[in-house]
Amino acid sequence: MIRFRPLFLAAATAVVALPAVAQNLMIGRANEPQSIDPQFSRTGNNQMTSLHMFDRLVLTDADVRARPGLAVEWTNEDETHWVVRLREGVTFHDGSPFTAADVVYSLERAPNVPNSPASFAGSVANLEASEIIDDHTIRFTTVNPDPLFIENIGTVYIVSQAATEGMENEDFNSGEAAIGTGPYRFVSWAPGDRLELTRNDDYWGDAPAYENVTMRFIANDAARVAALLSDAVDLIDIVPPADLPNLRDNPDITVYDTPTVRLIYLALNQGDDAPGLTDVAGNPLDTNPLQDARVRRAISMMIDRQAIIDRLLYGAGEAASQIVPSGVFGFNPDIAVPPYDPDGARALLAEAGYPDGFGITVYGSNDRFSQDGELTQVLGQFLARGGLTVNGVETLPYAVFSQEAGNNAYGAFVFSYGNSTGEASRGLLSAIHSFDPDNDLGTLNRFRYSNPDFDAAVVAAAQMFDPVEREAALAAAQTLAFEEDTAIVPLYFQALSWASRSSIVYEPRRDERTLAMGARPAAAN
Amino acid sequence: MTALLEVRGLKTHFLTRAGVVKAVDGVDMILQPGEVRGLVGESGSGKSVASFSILGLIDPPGRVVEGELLYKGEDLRTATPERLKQLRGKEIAMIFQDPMMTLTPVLRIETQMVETVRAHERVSAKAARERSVDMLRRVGISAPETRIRAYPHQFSGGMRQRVAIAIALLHNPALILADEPTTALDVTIQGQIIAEMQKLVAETGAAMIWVSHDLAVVETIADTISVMYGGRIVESGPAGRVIGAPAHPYTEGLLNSIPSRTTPGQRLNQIPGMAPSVLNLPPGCAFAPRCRYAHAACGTPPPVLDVGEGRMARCVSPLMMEAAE
Amino acid sequence: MSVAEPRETTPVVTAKPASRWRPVWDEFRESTTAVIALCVCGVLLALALLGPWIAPQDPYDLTAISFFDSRLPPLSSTPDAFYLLGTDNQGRDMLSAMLYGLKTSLFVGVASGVLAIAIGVSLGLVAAYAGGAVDAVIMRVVDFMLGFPTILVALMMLAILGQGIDKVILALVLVQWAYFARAVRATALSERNKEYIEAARSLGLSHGRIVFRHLAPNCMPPVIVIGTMQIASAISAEATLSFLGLGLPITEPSLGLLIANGFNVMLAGLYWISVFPGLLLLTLIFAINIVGDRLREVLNPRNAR
Amino acid sequence: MTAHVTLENVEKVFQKKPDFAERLAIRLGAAPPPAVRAVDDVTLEIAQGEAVGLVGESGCGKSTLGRIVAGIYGKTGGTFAFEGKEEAHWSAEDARRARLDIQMIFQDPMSSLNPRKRVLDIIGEAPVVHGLIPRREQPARVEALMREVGLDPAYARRFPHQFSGGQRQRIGIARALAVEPKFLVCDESVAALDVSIQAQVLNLFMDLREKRGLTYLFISHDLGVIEHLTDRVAIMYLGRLVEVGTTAEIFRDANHPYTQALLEEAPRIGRGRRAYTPLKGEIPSPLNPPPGCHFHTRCPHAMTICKTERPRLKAVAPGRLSACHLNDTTD
Repeated sequence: MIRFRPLFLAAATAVVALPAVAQNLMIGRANEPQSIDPQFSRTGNNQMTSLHMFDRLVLTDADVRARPGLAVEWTNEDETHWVVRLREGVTFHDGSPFTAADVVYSLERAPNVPNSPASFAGSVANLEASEIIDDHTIRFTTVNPDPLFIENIGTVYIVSQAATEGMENEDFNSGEAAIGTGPYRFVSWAPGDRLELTRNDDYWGDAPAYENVTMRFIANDAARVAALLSDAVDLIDIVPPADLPNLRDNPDITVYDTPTVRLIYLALNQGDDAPGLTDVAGNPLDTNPLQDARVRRAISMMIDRQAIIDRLLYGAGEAASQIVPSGVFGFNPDIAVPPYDPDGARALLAEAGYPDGFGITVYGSNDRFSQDGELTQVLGQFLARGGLTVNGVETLPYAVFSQEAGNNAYGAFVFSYGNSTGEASRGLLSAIHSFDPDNDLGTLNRFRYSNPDFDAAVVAAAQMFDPVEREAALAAAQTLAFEEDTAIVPLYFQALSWASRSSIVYEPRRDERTLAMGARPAAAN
Repeated sequence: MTALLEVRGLKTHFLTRAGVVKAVDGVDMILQPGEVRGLVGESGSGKSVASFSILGLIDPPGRVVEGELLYKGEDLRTATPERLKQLRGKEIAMIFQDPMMTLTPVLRIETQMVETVRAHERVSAKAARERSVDMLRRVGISAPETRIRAYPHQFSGGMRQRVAIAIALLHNPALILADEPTTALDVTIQGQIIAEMQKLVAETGAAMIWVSHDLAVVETIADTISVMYGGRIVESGPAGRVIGAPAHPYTEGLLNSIPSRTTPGQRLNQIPGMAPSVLNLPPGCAFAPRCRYAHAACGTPPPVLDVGEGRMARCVSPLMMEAAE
Repeated sequence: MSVAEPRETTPVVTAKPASRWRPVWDEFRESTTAVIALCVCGVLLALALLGPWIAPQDPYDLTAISFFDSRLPPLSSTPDAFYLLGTDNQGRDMLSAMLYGLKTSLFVGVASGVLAIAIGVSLGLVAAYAGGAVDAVIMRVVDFMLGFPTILVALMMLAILGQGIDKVILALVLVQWAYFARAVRATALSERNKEYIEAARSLGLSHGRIVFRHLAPNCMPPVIVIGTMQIASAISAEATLSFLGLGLPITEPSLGLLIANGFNVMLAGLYWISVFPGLLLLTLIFAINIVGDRLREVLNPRNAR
Repeated sequence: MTAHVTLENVEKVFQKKPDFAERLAIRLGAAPPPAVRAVDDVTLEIAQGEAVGLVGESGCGKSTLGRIVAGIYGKTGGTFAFEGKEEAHWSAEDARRARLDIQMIFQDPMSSLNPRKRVLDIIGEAPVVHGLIPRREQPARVEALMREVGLDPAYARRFPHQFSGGQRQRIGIARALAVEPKFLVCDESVAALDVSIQAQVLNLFMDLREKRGLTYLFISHDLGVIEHLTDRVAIMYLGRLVEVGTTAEIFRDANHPYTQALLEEAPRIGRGRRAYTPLKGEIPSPLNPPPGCHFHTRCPHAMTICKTERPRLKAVAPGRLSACHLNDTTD
């Protein structure tokens, strides 16, 4: 039995008590939403927009820990039945009251939004039935036992049934249907330019510090930095790493960093056909050396992670040993970051029967995350220095690259995985579990790692309701995948930086979201 | 009677990379009011350059380097560009081989003609238009009132040349320079234009220099003929005399080359060799290398001799004098 | 009868030059700027060709470059090496990378130009000579090709074909041939009606012989001019493609790729990674364009004597 | 004399490329596609060894007719026979032979020579390509041809622009002679030359006729040249033959009013200064020729019938054809 009690309402009132000295906040954002409909897409650019105007049953804090949203308490009656109590006294932006009917409606609507590029269907996949007990109580029935059921449906944004029914994408984008319970109200959206919001003074939670918020969409890194330096915006996200040293030296600017949950890793294709792998002379290989865990381990040891973080990212990263960073549920502190040890790598290679190495081509994207193209090249260098024959390094636009990577076309390739649920099982199930698309498992396993022991361990862990037990099981599964098997070569967790005028204090978030609610005026000296 | 135009010692040279091209190298010509002068020569003889030089229409690298150009006693070489422009539009008219040198393709004939009239005279647009219509009628364009509204491309080549002539005559010029005006036209059309020009020159009393390579055409219209060779006039005199009894061996050779002068089927009396390069003229008489009468004395520059009957020949031994001996 | 009497305003100069190209060169060198540009082109070409021998480092060899020497400013030295123009994000010696990149850029430009000329000229000649439906079909394709922005077509091509110098060349040929086809067709249309072509037909020469031996050489002046310009534009197109990440392999940087690599860190003060290759590219394109401009003036049929 | 070349009812229609407005009209059925009947029902025989003149003004179709004879243009109607054999029955070898046997000398001595080839190649290409001589004999052959047309063989390696107009025309003649033709079509071949040079080239034509027994179709607007050079003459007006006869007879006593006008108006040396009584009007557009007799719009003798009925080309005397309704009344 797990009970959540909102303990920090008191703390929240303390924050509200601060005087709101500034009225306007101008945010320079690197990317923009595709729609104002909060259920249109799960991608980060949409969610960080939706969070301003809409609430969810469960919210997450800056460290990606769950906290109550519109749900104030949930209880599991048995393995497949949950009773959720909703927050009372909440009103939508149009003044109508928030009730259980809106929740049921929103959960039904979520999987059925047309043209959605990344649907919320997965979040409600386990929902069998909803039963409204009273205006603020719902009983849910799940398909399978699922300890994370509430966290999952908790990611769905709650819309007003009255304002939304029969409305389409355009109605949200015009503002007509953009009626939520969130801290900000929609004012206007000019795609490609800006989104304007105004504070919801009837908000149930902490009142945000700024009354008027404008988000300007400035995709170009240099332009975004320039906008901040020229005072055109007060806060920017995704600060390019190369600009970090300069911005940190600037007394008018404050930089906020946080390691994110986005893992950058080198995938090693363990399929039988060994695409792109050759012997030293360049002839195709019959057997795939990457199927040997010693070879994968050797490759992991060829890479100097800290050098990459220092030189390529200007320190904006954290060396990785597993799928989630420290502090996230399921992290196993016993798994060490593999040491940079070229000699050890050679020894391991020799042990595996490849004293002279073999030929390999490293692939990567060049527009997906910061420095991805450069990183791919650096990996090529490290592999070459570590004793492999690097036949080539190829970087492509993500659209092309990800498709080819999914088609099993590459032997070694750089990918990233952002763990948004705040615990390890989701990543382990979708990225490391054996490729099994029929059961929705291992769908992101483009490198075909497969260990039945690991599969069994992680599936079992995911269904444990006791958090202590589950965390231990997840840690054990991680040891199997990363310590013993080197399923992938984890490189680093990307750090993310925001920069603001020094008159503003911003709370950086590990989930990469840029929220106006996280900004407040710096205390006047 | 004072001369309308006096040209003395005119030299027009082109400074090219290959050297100095002496296109016109000492031309003298006196034109009386109302006189029609045929200026005849083969390509490269300098006849067109000479006529352009009179109007100051030589573009670099060409330049009038020497000589006197007197129009009604006024020195054209020292005249200001404004004065030249004024003269060109009004008193001295030019007709080119290609009428599109005169006409603008994008404007109606009417616009062009009215503009031309009013450029030099302060008259109303209506009066200018009436004069233009009248002039078109005089050059033989039927229904000029309506056709004046047309654009140049709506006319045939012959008609365009008539329009160009009409524009040239709008101000009753005292002198017309016509550079091969009928060369590009068909025989029957050429006949028409020559007839119109004869009539107009007679009516207005204008003097005219008619530049042509075709002796037969020149003969039909000119009072006097000057024959050019190698940048100089080698013979000039009354048309009938020059054609009937040439004094210079080149004129004789030219006439003998014309097929109709010889019995059909027989070999023509060709002039041997080819015209000299004006870049590198032989010393002495330029025609000497091709001349069947040439002798030692031809190696020095020949004098201009008066051979009587108002005729001049640039030859040490003109044919008529030979005959007289 | 329209018989044109040779005009005399420009006297016929009957000096006998030894070759047809001699006067072209004589006129060309009247422009000091153009001669300097030509010299610059020559020097750059020589540098590109000699690159592998004069470059201090093989920038394509992943074992020769060191990540630990990355982003060193110009005139840096380490115990192992001296970096005159600094190093890039990967630790590549900029000077070496630029010499190799110059070679790549020139190769891409010239190779795609030559191939595009071969294809474009052939099709343009055939279209002009054959006329009718053949002409209509070829020219519709040309119009279609020219209707798209070069870079867009090249981007689409590369997205389909994938990376590699051969594919970049292929993509550039595909977007460039139409320029040549159109230019050649225009010239060929006027040349086709000249009497020497009729004479060749009267002499019973084959169509192929007439097109490629008689028509083609007389349509070349505009091709030479456009070819020069297109080489410059191919080089900049390649640079653009590389800059956008679609051109050449990242380990074998052309000038465009070097610029792209340095672009992100330019504001952070690491100017040399972008600026030096940028200046080199600018010089190269500028020089080629000046030469092309001069050629256009010199080979303009209206200036011909 | 056997008929060397026979043209019967030959016709050539050029489809003019319609402009936008015209295309629209054609689409809507408002207008037929514009066509020029450049050669309209021409029948003409040229005997072996004969020199026939073809005279007319611009746009009359004389150059087109010459190009049909020389095989440069195809015809759109009628028959063409060479040495008694009709084109329709030619074998491939016949066609090749006919093509080479009939050569053309062009008007413009500059544009008729490929500016990028040396004289050696211009003259020597065709005989080598056709296998008339082996390649190694090319220089000797070219040298002989250059001598024959009065050029210095030392200049064989020069380009056309290095020659004067008259010399270029000689190169064109040598090029034609290189394939040993029997028949030369000369299209205004001396029109662009200066009088003194023209005489030289005309003399060359006469020499070649004598030496090689060539047959000529001599196209010119210059009646002096025609009178001097040809045995018979055919006069064309807007695509049609209007009169055919021996040169001497036609120049003495032209039958057709157009021929009379042409002879009257051609400037001829030695007539002195005279007043013209020129033919009235313009040459009608070949795109839209007048009905009936094409000449009736300008003819001083035009009658009603001339406006509706096309006069047939018929014998008015032995060996003398004329297409004029005036001859009808004398029947």
